[in-house]
Amino acid sequence: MISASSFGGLEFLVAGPAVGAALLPLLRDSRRVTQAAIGLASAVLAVSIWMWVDVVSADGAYVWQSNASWIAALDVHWRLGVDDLSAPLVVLTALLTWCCLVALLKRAPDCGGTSALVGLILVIEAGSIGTFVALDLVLFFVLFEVVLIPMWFVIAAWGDPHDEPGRRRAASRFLVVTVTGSALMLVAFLLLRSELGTFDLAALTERARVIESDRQILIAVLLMVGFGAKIPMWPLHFWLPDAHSKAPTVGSVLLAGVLLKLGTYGLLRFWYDVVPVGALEVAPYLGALGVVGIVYGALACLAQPDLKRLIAYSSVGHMGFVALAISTMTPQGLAAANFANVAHGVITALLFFVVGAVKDRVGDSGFGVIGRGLYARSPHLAAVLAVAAVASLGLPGLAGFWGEMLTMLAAYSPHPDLPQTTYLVFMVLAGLGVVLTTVYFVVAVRKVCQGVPASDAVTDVEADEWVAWLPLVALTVLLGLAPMVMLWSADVVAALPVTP
Amino acid sequence: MPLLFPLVLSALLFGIGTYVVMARRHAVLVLMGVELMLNAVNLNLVAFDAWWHDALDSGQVLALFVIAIAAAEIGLGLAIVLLVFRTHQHINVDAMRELADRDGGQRADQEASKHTDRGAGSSPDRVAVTPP
Amino acid sequence: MTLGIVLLPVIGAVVAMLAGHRRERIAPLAGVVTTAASLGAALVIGFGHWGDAAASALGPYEISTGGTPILVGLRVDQLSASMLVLATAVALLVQVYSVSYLRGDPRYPTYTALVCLFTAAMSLVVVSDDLFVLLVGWEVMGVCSYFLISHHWELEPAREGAVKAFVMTRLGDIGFLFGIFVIGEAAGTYQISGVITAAEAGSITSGEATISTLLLLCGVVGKSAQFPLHSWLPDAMPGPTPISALIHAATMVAAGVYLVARLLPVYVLSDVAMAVLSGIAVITMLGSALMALAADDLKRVLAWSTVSQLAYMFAALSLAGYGAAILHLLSHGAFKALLFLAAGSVIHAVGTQRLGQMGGLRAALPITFTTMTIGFAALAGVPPLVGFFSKDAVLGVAYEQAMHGEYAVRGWLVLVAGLLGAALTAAYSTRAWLLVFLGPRRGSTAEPSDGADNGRIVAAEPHESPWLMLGPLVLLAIPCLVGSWAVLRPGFLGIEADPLHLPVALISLGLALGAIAATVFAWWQLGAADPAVRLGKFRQVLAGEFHYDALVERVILRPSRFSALAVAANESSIVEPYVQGADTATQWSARLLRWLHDGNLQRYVTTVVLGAVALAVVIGLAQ
Amino acid sequence: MTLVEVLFLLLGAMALGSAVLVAVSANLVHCALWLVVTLGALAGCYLLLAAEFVAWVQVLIYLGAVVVLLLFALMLTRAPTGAVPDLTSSNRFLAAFTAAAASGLLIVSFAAGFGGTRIEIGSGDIGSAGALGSTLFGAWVLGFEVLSVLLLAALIGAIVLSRRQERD
Repeated sequence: MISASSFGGLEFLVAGPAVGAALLPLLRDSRRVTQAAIGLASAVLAVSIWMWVDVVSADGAYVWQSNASWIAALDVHWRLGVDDLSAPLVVLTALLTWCCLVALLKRAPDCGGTSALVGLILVIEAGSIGTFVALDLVLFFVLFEVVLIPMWFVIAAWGDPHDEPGRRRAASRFLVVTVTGSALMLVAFLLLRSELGTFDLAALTERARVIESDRQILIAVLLMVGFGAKIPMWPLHFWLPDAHSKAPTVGSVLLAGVLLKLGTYGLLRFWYDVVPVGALEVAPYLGALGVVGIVYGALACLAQPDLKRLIAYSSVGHMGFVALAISTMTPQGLAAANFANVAHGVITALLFFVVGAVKDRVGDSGFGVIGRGLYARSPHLAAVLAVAAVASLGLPGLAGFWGEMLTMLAAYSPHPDLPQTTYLVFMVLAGLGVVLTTVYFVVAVRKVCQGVPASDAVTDVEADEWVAWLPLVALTVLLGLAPMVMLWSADVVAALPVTP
Repeated sequence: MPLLFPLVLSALLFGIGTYVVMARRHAVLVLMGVELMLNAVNLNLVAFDAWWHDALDSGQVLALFVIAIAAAEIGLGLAIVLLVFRTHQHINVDAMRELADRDGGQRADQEASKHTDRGAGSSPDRVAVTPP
Repeated sequence: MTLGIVLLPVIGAVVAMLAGHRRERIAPLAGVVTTAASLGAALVIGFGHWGDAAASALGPYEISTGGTPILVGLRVDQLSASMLVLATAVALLVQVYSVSYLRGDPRYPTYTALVCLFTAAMSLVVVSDDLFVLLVGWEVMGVCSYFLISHHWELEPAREGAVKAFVMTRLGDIGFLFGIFVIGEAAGTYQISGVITAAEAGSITSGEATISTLLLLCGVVGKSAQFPLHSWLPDAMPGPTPISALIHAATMVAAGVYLVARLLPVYVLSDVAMAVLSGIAVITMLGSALMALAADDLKRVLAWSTVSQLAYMFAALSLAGYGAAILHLLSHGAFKALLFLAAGSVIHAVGTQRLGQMGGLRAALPITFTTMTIGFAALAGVPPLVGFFSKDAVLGVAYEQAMHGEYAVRGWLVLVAGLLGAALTAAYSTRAWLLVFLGPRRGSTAEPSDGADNGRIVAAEPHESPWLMLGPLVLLAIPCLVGSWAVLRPGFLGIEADPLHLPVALISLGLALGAIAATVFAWWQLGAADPAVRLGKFRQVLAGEFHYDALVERVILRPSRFSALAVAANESSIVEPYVQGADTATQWSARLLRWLHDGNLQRYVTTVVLGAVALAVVIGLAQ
Repeated sequence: MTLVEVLFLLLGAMALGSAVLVAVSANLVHCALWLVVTLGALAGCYLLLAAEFVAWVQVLIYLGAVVVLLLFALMLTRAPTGAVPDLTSSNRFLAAFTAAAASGLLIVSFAAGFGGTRIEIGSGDIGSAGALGSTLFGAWVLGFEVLSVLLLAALIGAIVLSRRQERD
């Protein structure tokens, strides 16, 4: 097999969008900029799929790698590599960016500045993909941070046009919480460095057992809280509903589909590979917070008068599932977390696209403003909304189910060193959360889609929107019917150094 | 000669120079303070050069450089002083508070007033050292 | 072939969805053709398994999960083959019937697509050899029923009923999912045949079996609307009537029975689960029959009767009466589909579902009358019809167990309850039949009554439905009439049950005839009024359905609503102030520090020099 | 105590005294003149330290050019020639303390580092213009050139700053 790294594929995935972000806005016409960006995003998507295929056929090994010295004095390198854990997330990022750009093509924001927005989206893409493929702690941290600022701009500048102080507040809140989280993460990284003397992830994985367990626990806790702010883990979730409800549609999509994944990916990567012993001690707390998030998010959704906030809170619940899956510390939990990650990215992105479309059409996302009977006022829009809602509530046969099912299954038989009964309780509470999720989505569909139609018509889904949404719909169905697309590596993952 | 003689002298001169910079109101006096500090440094350089017998005369050469830089500095400083005088009608250092951290609105007001009546000396806490 | 049964309706659904809105004819055509093809395939498979052919399997394909792998595979044996035939046949008839019933409905393509999907899901449940794939079909059915029940989503009862149905079944399904976990981990596989082999080989302990079967029972109880998750089924009646036929006769509710029958080898390992099943069956059987007696809505009567009849099947299963249960399932599938479709025809004619507004329709609807009479008679257990024999098979199992089986106590319980139930069944069937077809015509005030399924205004004079609707009725009446011939053949479907248990048969027949006579007498005495009046005050309790919904409201819904509000309040008035507080505190501390930055450059310089000196001193002292 | 040392101490005392007067005098022009005295005394110190060329440069540039510029500045800003009462700001006590602390710190560290070290003034031509010129244009030529660019930049900067802006 041709080694793709010789073509610089991995470098392209990271540098391509970054260079594009720097150069494309130089084109004068904002429409041309968007078109060119779509071309670039398509190339990135194609390369990322090629990469995934390569990873699959190599059984999840690091087939695509690259390494170059960066700061020699600190032994910091541009170490990039992709394995079965990061490959799907890279593809997801590339896909969602593509969808966002397509959605922007005909629907430039009213406040203008499309070129800048496109550039920022490309920066976010570069940073996110970079974070997923970085194998060096410093590089990981830098790229992790690179994503934050553009998102802050996206929310603060292109957010809800009716509520400027609100969107600024939401943006700052997002920034402050996540930056605080990454500060804790940085402390954990520095502790790792002082323990093992390297920033290289592979080397860290090899030497992880050397760290004594007290230190491991400390690092695991720092990582949990640090990434937890990003995930967001209850009770650090408070920035999410605000950020989502004020962000523009593309911002919400990227926030839910990509940025939240950075947190869970980091937790998966470092807990399982680097500090497994410490993580085992902390895992039950993560599981408990995850379960609280599931139930709490669902209850918050039940009393939510705003569709966009509702979906934001539902994200809290879904990410609670991912946290619970991670906390089981088993290969199954790893597979579940990875699957739930991707599924949530696809489904919630779709939901935000649809709700964003509704909001753009009627001006607000409150139930009262949207009015009833969307099934009659714009059938296709309502149908996509209903399908996405059904997928999000975890219907078997659609993408949402397998992640949640595997999570509960993993909680049924967690790592032998973990308290089994506690996890049984977690599983039951998660099940309760699933029922509550069903309730609030059904109630939301009832409030928005059904009922005697309000008089004002709502423009139905248009061609460009179909183009942006259909890949997500298709992926939702595909992942639901053929979960092996994502689960092929579950047994390979079992070889990870999970068992201390 | 004990090395300490010039060193102590330079230390004291430096102290006096800093005092002048920190405590005197008139901008030209502040410039004088700076000159004092520079000279203290020069004295040090020359003294160490005499002590070390450097083949390259680095101490003395650097002293020359410092003198040249001091000349440049005084030229620029003077230009700034004149500019300040032109805009504020005084060169009272501690009455120039444009760098103060105020709320956005206030600062904007100040900017505005500065633009509207430039040269009228709008600073509220302006004190004595103004020409008769 | 097996895969085809599942996939064909899916194709139909896709075609109907994509093209149905453009061309009016495509949707019905796609629905009928693909379902017919599916039925054809089911028949071919069914004949293959008619005798005692071994199971045929497809797959398994392995999906790794990091733990016990999921083995996706299809497997058809006699049970699933007969279920396939039943499900696809009823689905086909429903499709044909709907063409006329929903003619001109703009939502027809969606409707057809959902029915197709529903059929596919049911087929998947039946042929799947893996518990998770079964769950996929199981829940897809649930969501299809949700969309179909809310077909008339402008109407409050339709929305309400759909939500209730979906949420209640899903509540049970969570238990079901956990049951799968327990059983799968205990047996070391999620493959159904593997689980059964493990159960028969004794590698599942009784404790594991008890927990897993009880959990699975949650899902079954939810899907088959047994106590305590029974109340969604009658509320699902605002859906279009053909859908009620599909859900009640052959698919969704039958899936629960099918599952217990399929996993019976595991159930028999656990006495507790079997006892619980018996208890649920007995309570549901009598309770829902009583409610059917007082309901004033034709479809609601039929719905309660479905619940009650399903309880018979569970009662049989709880006594390990596999054959009897399947027999009753099949015969019930036939006559209940007939009854619902006929009820649709009646509703189509008079535009209401209220029994109080029907009456005297015998002359106006001759064919509907004849076929529905056959259906009611089969339900009531009148001898030559299939219902009598299948019910007798169930009672016979109870009798055998009561007399000389290992479950004597429960055998007696089921026997007594079953006999009482037979009498009640006969009574409510007769009551409904009398109120619909005989007596004077009562006010067909053409107001679209609440819950009437499409609220369409009908012509003042009721008239017979078109043949597209009557055809399915006639076709369904045939198995009700001649099915008994098949049932009486020993070895039908590999069931070794004795065809007839004379003592029980005589008692139940006597009770049924007595109940019919009593009902007719009461009706006659009251001057063709509702015989339920004779129930006195009890009627209110029954019509209020034992106030079960109020109880659920008070015990479950209100607390959850309250906690939702509490969480929302927590977000806005506890979390939010803290977040805001952090903001404000930062601002104030910043303001405190700001006086240092007063713009006096000399003070800045002083600070810098002082700092440098202090640093030097500190470092000097430190060394 | 040699003659050189005695002379150095005298010149030093003179420099210090006039520097103190620069710091406290209430008359701006007096301040400038006292500065001349300080700088002149320092030039004498340089001579005593065998830095002959530096001493003459000091006299030429500092006493000549710089002080003249300062006086010009005073005139151009219409500084009063008489005594001004509040020439020292309220920051003076803190400033005095800081200055004292800085001097103290320097003296203490000098004393600790170079206590007892003596300067041996070597043979005559160390600080002569010839010797210094050859090193300046030999080893230090790059620095010298850079400095010339700096002076040019300062020149341009001063012109830009002092030009009246016609535009507004």
